[in-house]
Amino acid sequence: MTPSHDVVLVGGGGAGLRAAIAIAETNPRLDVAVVSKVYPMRSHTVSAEGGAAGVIAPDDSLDAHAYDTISGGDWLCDQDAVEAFVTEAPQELLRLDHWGCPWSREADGRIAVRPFGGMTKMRTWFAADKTGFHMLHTLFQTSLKFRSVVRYDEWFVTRLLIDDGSVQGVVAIDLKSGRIEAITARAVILCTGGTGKVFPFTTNAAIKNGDGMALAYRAGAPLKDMEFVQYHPTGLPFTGILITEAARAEGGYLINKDGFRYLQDYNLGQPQPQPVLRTMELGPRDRLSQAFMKELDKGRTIEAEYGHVVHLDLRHLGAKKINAKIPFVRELCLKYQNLDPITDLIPVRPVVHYMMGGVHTDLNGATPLPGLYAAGEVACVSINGANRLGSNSLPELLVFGSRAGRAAAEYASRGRDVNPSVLAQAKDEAHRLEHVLLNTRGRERIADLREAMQKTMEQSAGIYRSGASLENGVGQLRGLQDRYADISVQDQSRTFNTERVAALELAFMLDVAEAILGSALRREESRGAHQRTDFPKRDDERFLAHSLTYRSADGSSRVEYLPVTLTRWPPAERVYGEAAPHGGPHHVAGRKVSSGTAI
Amino acid sequence: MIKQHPEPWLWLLFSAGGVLSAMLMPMLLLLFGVAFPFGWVAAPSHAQMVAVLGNPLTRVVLFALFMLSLFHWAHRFRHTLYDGLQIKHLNEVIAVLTYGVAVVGTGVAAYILWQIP
Amino acid sequence: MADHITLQVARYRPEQQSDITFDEYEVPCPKEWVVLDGLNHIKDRLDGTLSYRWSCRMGICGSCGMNVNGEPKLTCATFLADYAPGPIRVEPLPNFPVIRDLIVDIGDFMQKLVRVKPWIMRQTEKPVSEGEYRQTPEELDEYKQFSMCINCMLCYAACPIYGLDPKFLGPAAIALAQRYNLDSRDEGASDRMAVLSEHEGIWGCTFVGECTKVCPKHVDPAGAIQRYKLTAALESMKAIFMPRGA
Amino acid sequence: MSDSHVYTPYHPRWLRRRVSTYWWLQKWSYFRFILREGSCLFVGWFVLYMLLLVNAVGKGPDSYARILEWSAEPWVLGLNVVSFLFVAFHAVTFFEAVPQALVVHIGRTRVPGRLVMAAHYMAWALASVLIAWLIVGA
Ligand SMILES: Cc1cc2nc3c(=O)[nH]c(=O)nc-3n(C[C@H](O)[C@H](O)[C@H](O)COP(=O)(O)OP(=O)(O)OC[C@H]3O[C@@H](n4cnc5c(N)ncnc54)[C@H](O)[C@@H]3O)c2cc1C
Ligand code: SF4
Ligand code: F3S
Ligand code: FES
Repeated sequence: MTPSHDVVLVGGGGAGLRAAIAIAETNPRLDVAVVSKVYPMRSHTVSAEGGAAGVIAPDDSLDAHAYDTISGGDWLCDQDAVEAFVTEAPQELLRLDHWGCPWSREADGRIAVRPFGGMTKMRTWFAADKTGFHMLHTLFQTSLKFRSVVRYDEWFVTRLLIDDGSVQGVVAIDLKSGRIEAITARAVILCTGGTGKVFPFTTNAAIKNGDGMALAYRAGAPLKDMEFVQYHPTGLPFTGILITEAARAEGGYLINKDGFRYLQDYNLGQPQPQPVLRTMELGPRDRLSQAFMKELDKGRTIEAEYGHVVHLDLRHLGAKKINAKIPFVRELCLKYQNLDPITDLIPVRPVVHYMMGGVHTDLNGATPLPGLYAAGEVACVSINGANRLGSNSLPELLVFGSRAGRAAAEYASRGRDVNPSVLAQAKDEAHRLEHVLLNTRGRERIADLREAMQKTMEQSAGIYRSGASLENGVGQLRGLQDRYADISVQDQSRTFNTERVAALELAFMLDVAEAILGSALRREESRGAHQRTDFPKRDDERFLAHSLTYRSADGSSRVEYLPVTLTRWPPAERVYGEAAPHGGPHHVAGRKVSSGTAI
Repeated sequence: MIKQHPEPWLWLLFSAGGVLSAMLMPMLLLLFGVAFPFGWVAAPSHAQMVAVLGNPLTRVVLFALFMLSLFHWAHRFRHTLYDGLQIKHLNEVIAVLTYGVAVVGTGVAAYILWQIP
Repeated sequence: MADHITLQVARYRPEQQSDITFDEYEVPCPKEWVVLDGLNHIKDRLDGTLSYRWSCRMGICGSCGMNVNGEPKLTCATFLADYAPGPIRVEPLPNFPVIRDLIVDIGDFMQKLVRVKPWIMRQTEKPVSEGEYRQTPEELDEYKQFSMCINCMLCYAACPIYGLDPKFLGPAAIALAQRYNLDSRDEGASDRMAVLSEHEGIWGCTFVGECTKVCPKHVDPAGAIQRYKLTAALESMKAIFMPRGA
Repeated sequence: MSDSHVYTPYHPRWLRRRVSTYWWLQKWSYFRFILREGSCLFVGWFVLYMLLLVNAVGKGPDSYARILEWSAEPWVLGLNVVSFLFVAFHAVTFFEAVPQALVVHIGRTRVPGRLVMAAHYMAWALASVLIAWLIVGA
């Protein structure tokens, strides 16, 4: 018997679990399935460190949060979406408090907030520096109380089932047994997270392969703004482990090989001993990562074993503050870099971190395909524009996870029944997975192709790109797609065949990589995280628009444009440093929050 | 309403026995088991012993020590038997035997202690 | 220091074998490499059929637990160089059924987790519009430690009692129950008591203490269990000596 | 959760390993645990020994003298030396565990575990001195 549900969620990260709870609360009679390739609490939301933005302080305002987000996104954000987002974020974060999230607190028991890059006010909620971990476990444990939520743990979704243009379920492999099964549904929500693994050096976990983007893309849904890939300025060399922005928010300095706080040379304000919002180290991520590249060009970075680095200096913060506010940073440095930030400088370099683009959705997570929804990093509702501000992603998971959940619940309760004809598609897919993939004796090693793809992406679509580098990348990817046809899968077992999974993930990534290069090539301007050396200026005439990448019948990509929704904030220049138009310099006073945090 | 299980009670007796025996036993055993027989220290005379034991407080403390230590032994021994030897199927028999010995031992202790003039 | 090290990796292919065998691989051993990097090297370059779980490579997702030279470890946080000159024996976590190679089944824990009701329970819910539940940093500290559990199962692998009696609720599940019991926002302690005070709940634990020793996140499940024993015992006393209601 | 033991293409045979009867010999820490648990035997022996002693005191000076003599017999003496070591070990393991098992609050602040442990060791020392003084000193 084919399992069948009202709503199937692909992904059990922050967005997926929030959506599941939203559906269970909206209509307990609907049965919801959470299908995830890892146990939900292993999802990558678990590694988010710094925090989640939501207006709560009395001196803050929703408009200020909206303005910071929009200017941070270089005016590529849809402003109606941003307004909905900033309004609902605090409620969602409070709901998490009611579900038990251990938010860090003020001495009187109120929620504490910290400053964050690109924000004019202190509005980032945090649970020490394991915010994503605590949010995910809170959501997961809370989801356990809803009987209508069924889980398919360690099931890998390989394709969407489509009847006459509308999505009616998925095909998935139960990894433990190797069984391939169609799971039909009236509505499907993709919550599969980002795609950092298309690049070689990333903070992202092994499971972030753009699966959901590729699933939707192959099914005919457009991917939006895929050229915008965020580099985080502070990753540990070799591992790419993230040193959270909170380290700078708490007062850390970025210094070059001369011990100089080099950000002052890049229009990010003048150095002050205390962190100042929206200036210097608290500038937006795209600017900081670009500054690193300029320093590299000037020969002012430090040459280390795994490439050039700059230093993050936390020593002046002292042991007490480091242990109370950013204990995980210390734990990671001690464990993986064998240094102690209390006494040592931390070597860091920019690292691929986040995908601003994703499956095109409206404010309720609905994609252009009826019955298909998306939320979280896999989706692009367009609140992040050309550059996401740190700590906006976690609340995005909640706000749009729950919106997509409600919308899908609504759709499913009036939706039509699943057409049995989709089972024929499922059979085809099963055949492909069983016979094509399990019986290949190809010659191409998965790891070789993956590494070649990653290198291509870094060389052609790094922090700075050009028409030439992108053209070149497109050509190389073509070649890799061809080689993929001759892929070798040695493992012929059905039981927990992780090699087959790796082959499927590689195919997903190749498709996503192509969309990234295609859209980047056609955007002939520089905006936010997309910096073209051949088009160094922003061009609102031609490109104040979202790119929508479609997959053509022959597998190549086709790009269209969709105007940006503007409501109250006309495009302007992005200014950071002293001249910041909103709020201006604002000194961050130290406050005691929870102490003695166990790590 | 919480169902009453015997486990919390047995555990309380076990822990109390553990603490009391840890506090008092090493010194008592060092004196009576090692130091006196070896002759490092002269053993107290019979009269002295009677004086010490004659004090009701001593008797109450000793009684508590004996009783709780026996339950401590019984509880631990029971667990060791079926974790160490994996004879869980004999669960009930072991429980009856171990705690039974503790109960009987407690009776004997009371009898002996109150024999003293 | 040698630039290579030998990994003796447990293999179990259910289609072909009925017990674990060991395959040996030689992997590079730069000082930054963790055991997981060694396994990835094997999978990418030497033998694509080796199966194991991993994801975050930063000690937070909890999926890469294995026995390394007999000790349960997060392989992404265990350096190869610490075992030089080797060889290093990598095995699936003990006390769980092995599905394949280094992958064990943790379904048992997932079921136990639900049984201890790890969510906030309240008599009356406060509407979100009324803001947060106040909780002072001291109140947060009461349970914070127990909220750090990443469900990595190292503690279950180290606990001989769980190995002997799979019905035992086990360290992490009890610690997580305590995490909610001690949260000032929660009122569900008496609901959880029923499961925790079963024979296979807290009373199954004989305080071997290994769970706490292997826990990579300093959760101290052994402490959680002992503390809970005291609470449960005192509750039992109260129930007898101070019967509630008239 | 599938419990199937028979392998079919879709029902893998899971390997269920049994814990060895000698599990406590596999690791030093397990062995130490068994030693700790084993200390209860000596606690039991101590109770028996003391009861014999008290009984002898109750019976009069002669029996008391006889039991003192008996306690100097090599096997009794040997047993008691071993018992003493085990009982002391028991005491140490018990106090070691105190910070884990007991959380003490004074007002709203939590007393650090080390302090609570130190208090127990102090009490132990005091009790021991008191006993020695009562029996030998007085
Ligand atoms: C190191 C790091 C730190 C970060 N810190 C912050 C921060 O401080 N603040 C902030 O706002 N943001 C932060 N972010 C970003 C944020 O954490 C992520 O964008 C967000 O967690 C993504 O959540 P998600 O629910 O969309 O996806 P994920 O949590 O990645 O979950 C994806 C889910 O989809 C499932 N899945 C994927 N593919 C398949 C498939 N084919 N079949 C079945 N299931 C599948 C996975 O199993 C998983 O359950 C950080 C990101 C990283 C990498
Ligand atoms: S208690 Fe520690 S060892 Fe056990 S699952 Fe949690 S984090 Fe892992
Ligand atoms: S190892 Fe096991 S017996 Fe108890 S203290 Fe830990 S759960
Ligand atoms: S890979 Fe995530 S904990 Fe090791």
